[in-house]
Amino acid sequence: MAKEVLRRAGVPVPDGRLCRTPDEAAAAAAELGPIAVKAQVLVGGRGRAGGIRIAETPEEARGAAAAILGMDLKGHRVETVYCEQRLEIDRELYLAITIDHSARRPLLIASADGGVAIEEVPEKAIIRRMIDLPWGLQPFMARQVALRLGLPAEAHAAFSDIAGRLYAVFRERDATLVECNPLVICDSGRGAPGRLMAADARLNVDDDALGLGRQPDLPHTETATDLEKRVRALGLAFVELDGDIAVMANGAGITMATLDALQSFGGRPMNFLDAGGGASAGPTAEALDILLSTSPKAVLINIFGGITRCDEVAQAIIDVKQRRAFSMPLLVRLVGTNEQRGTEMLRAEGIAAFTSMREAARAAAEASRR
Amino acid sequence: MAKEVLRRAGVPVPDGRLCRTPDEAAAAAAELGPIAVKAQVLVGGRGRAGGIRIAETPEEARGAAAAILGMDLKGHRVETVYCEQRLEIDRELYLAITIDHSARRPLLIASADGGVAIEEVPEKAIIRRMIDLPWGLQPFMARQVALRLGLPAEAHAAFSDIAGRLYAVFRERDATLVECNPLVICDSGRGAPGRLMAADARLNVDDDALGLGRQPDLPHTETATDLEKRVRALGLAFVELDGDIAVMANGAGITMATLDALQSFGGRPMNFLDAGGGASAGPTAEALDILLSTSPKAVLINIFGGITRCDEVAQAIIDVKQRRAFSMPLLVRLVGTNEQRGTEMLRAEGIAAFTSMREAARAAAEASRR
Amino acid sequence: MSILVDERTKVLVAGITGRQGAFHTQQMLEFGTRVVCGVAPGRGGREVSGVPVFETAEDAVDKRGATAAVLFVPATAVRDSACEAIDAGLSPVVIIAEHVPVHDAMDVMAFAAARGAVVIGPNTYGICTPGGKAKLGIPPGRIFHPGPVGVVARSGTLSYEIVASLTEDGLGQSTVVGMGGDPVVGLGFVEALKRFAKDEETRAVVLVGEIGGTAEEEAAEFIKGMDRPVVAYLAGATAPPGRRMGHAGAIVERGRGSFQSKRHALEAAGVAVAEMPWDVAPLVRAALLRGSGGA
Amino acid sequence: MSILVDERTKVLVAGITGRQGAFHTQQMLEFGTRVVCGVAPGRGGREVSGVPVFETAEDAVDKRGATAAVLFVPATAVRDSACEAIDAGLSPVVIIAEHVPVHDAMDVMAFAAARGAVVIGPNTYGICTPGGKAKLGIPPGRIFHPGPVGVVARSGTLSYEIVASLTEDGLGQSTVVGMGGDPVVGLGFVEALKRFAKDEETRAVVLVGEIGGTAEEEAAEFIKGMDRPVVAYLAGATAPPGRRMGHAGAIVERGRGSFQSKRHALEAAGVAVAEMPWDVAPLVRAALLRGSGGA
Repeated sequence: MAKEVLRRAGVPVPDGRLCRTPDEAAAAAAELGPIAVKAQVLVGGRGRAGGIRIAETPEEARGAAAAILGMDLKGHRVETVYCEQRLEIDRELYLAITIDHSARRPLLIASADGGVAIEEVPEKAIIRRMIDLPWGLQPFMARQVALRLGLPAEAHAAFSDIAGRLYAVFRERDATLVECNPLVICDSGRGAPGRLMAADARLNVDDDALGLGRQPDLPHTETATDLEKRVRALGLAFVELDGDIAVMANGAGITMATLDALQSFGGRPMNFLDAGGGASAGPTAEALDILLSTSPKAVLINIFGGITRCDEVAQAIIDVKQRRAFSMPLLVRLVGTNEQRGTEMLRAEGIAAFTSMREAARAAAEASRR
Repeated sequence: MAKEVLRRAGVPVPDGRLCRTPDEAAAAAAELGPIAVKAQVLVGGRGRAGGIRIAETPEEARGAAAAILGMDLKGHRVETVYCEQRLEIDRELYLAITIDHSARRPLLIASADGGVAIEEVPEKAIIRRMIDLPWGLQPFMARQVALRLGLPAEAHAAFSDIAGRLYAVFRERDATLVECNPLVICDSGRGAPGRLMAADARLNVDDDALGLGRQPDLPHTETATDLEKRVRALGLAFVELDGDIAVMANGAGITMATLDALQSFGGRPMNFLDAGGGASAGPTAEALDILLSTSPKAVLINIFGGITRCDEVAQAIIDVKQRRAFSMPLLVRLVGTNEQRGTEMLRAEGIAAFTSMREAARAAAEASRR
Repeated sequence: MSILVDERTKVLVAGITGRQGAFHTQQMLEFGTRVVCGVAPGRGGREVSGVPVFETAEDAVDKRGATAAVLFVPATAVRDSACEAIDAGLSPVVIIAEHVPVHDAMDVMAFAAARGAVVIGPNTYGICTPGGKAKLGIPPGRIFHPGPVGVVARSGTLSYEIVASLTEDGLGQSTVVGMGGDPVVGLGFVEALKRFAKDEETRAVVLVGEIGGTAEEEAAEFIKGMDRPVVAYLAGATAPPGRRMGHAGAIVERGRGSFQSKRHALEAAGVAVAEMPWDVAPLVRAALLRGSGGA
Repeated sequence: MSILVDERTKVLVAGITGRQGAFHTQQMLEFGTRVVCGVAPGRGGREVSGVPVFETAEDAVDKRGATAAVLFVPATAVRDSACEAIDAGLSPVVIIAEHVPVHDAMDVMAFAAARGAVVIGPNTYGICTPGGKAKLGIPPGRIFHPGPVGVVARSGTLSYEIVASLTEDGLGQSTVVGMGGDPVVGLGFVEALKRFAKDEETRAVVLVGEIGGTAEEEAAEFIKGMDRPVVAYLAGATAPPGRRMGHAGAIVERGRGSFQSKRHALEAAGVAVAEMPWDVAPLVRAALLRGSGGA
């Protein structure tokens, strides 16, 4: 996907063909020369799982495609392969544009040590170039980076061009990361001065931009469990953990603090669920419904209401309790408008109600040990 | 041309059809309703010359086209007419983006008094909005202008959109002026809240950008005499005046000063010719050649050479004199490297040579009176 | 005294005619904030809680002399609305909306830097100077009480929790400011601390941080040179690495922004780091006592 | 003293390997200018007149400590080359090229303003502080002589004419600066006059203007508050309205920028306006005499 976006933005990427049969793969090899035959499935680690094979000749390509097509890769059947031209790689570089959060600006990152994860590159081999907005990446900046990378002078213009196009993708695509790793110099042996090409690429797009529909042609990519997807569909932030106390609070910071508090009392949270700063009755009830379905040993709800009316939240909790008739301990900390009425309502229904976060967390941890 | 550029940039402009026959014009009127039939020739003032007629019906359109097609407009035969939809205009506004030279920035100019030349609009009816680079025209700025223009709230978004597109044209097209005059609110009577449309437009493009080939699809438009075109083809700045002394100097400022000096001595320059600060021998000779062809009463050359070698310039002048064997007085002021040798060479050929601009101008004025 | 906003701050509310904008305008007025005008394109001429509504910020500032802005516009409108407020000379400009695209946030911060304006947020509850002086944003007014403690926080409800516990403990606040939970925000810990360090009324500062990013580490660097005591609480001590905890910033990746890194940096700068939210108030009280004993 | 450049100015030459760049590097060195490095992408590692050539301005400044730049790059390369020099912290940045697209010029001026750099040009001969101190540009060195007269001009050869006549008349110059003939240029009359007004050595200023634009009118406003005498010459007294006289700026349109408007504005500000270029030197001499008599 990333490579296709870059190709459309004019960044040179290896040539390739989508093939559905071994014969098509053989034809692709006849056209492109040595190729890599890659299973087209949306799962990671396909190389290790046998989903990528090298083919020097059309015959080898036919064999590789025959082996891969129809294969089951982590539960996905391979219907198509991508036959990609193999490059004669002379050097592997790293080039990315991302966001420097503390500088509040785009940041170009490059290294002459490409082909490995940038985290594994020693700090002194990493080149950083802050980019001022709204000026953007100017050609002279790309030349500075080319020079520091030690590229030959005749490659500076091509490097500048690619960096400029990556920056354009970064801005136009609302990206949080555009990465070419490796960016390769290839085919130098053929007498030409060598071409620069994005042999592999990654594009991370800002979830908020996607959420506003600004990049309709780019897919949301997330790795989430089915349960996580269900809760997130409610617009709530949710992460599964490996404990036994279901937790819900309103606000990311206080939810993390609630998990920390639970553990300080020896409790083991089974999830992070941020019901949002607003904490209105509707989503709270829906989220509680889902939490109950995971069979926790206890449920802790920590609501510090700003403008929320505690009696409404209490009523929503009571409604869920009555509907689902569950038996595990439910502990609710409720602070805000009408908090006294809210806690009274809860207690009347046999729900443990608190105004202190500390007491609620302690009680939840104890309840889970019973 | 301007309207076509705006239309492609998404600015609403009146619909229209190019027609080569009266029948086509009638068909256009049948399709578009009342139209204006306009002669398609690249000369100004076609309206006053009878090149524009109004037609309410297809029959009238046929008649109007028949009258205009084949007409001779200032030496150009009309081969096609443009049949343009007539708008039910409710209000005429003015909107332009140009450059404020002293602020070194783009400037938006608007007025609620559209449809007349902006020079005729009283100062207090003109709205100016400076635009910071590289930020550009932001939507809120357009809303400010819409408010100050007194547009109804429901027209603000459409106005913002048009202003934004004009600004994009201004920047992408290397424009020195993008003007909608009038920008009209039309068709309010049909129940709809009224549409904004660029009823007429003008686009002036930076000559230097054109010269560098940055706007290959836009024509160079200049009003120049044939002689002016010949000299400008040499890359020299040239303007015909109505006197009798041919003048050449090197640099725009000193050329103007030379004209001023000539007139202070009672001389009448017949041209402005800036041979450029470099003042090399080649173009100097070519320009002199052309000047001589205009049969002046005298020729004044004023060269203050920076790095120019005066002996080379002198030789070039002598070569022209020998080749063309002209008889009118040639007065040369020559200062720079090897100036003594240069003046000696000229005097040896019977050319009046000076080192003082004052004396040269005085002598030229006197020579033209003989 | 206080930082950034006080009883002289004349507030413009952008998006004042929306549900949230109208509700919180009423809340801000009840708090004592001088809300002098609102902006809502297409709705100029109305009134909301007696506050006149204008088409543009320029017009509103011309006619009502606002000095600061709070934006209740949706995420899509933030870039233009914030630039409009900045261009009109307003500062601080408080952006409440969450889910603002990060490129828009970067643009706004660059525009603010070019014009010398302070932006708070996006994705913040805002800023509050207690004692009925000024509230620009959405926090519940009842939790605040005027006093000597400055508070700066990344997360919202956690701020409320800690501010409420300070107030219950008799520790009032000079100004409470939410930086916002997004990865790119305007005013950061360091900028807030710089202001608290110069504010005469502020005698101690509470920093409410969380895992992710490096804002707390940068704050620690600045705190080394501060003469006022700082107490911190950090959320996310037990969060597993690599999982995003709600806030875009709240994720520990590649060893950066871990709880331990932040805690060590802050402690090395002399900050008392609270284990739990309810430990903050006692630590502040102890720091103030030491401070008045030593001075 | 002098303005903007002097014997301490360390000059970077962009486009140093081109025909014009190489020639004028030699000329500038012969004048006495401290040309310390050149830049020419793709040609780093060479030498021009003994001056080392680098790939980027950043690298050149790192290794040779340049403080100012003069650009001999073609019009198409001006935008990037000027921004590179500005970004490298150089000032002034002198742009010699003519025919620079006006949008590129506006971009460069905005970038310079954001970074606090001074740009001279485009379409200028440059700037010269006589006495072998510094010449950044292309004027013939022989016409200059050190002394008390500051000169600022829009047109090139006309400057030379007037500077040469000053020198012949024994009136040396503190600094001579060409603004450039384009409609959008960096340093203008007012910025140059401000600097001359603060320069101890400068005892009189010559302003060489021409028809078109409003730069002379703006200069007149500033001159009203100046304590040093100003002598002006204006080219284009007899130019017909509506015809462009070479320079993009030299056109009288819609009544703006006429000779009379400029002359009246300058005279109203106490400026002695010379009728002809050769009248400038006598007026300067008279002004200096009055000045020393009065002081």
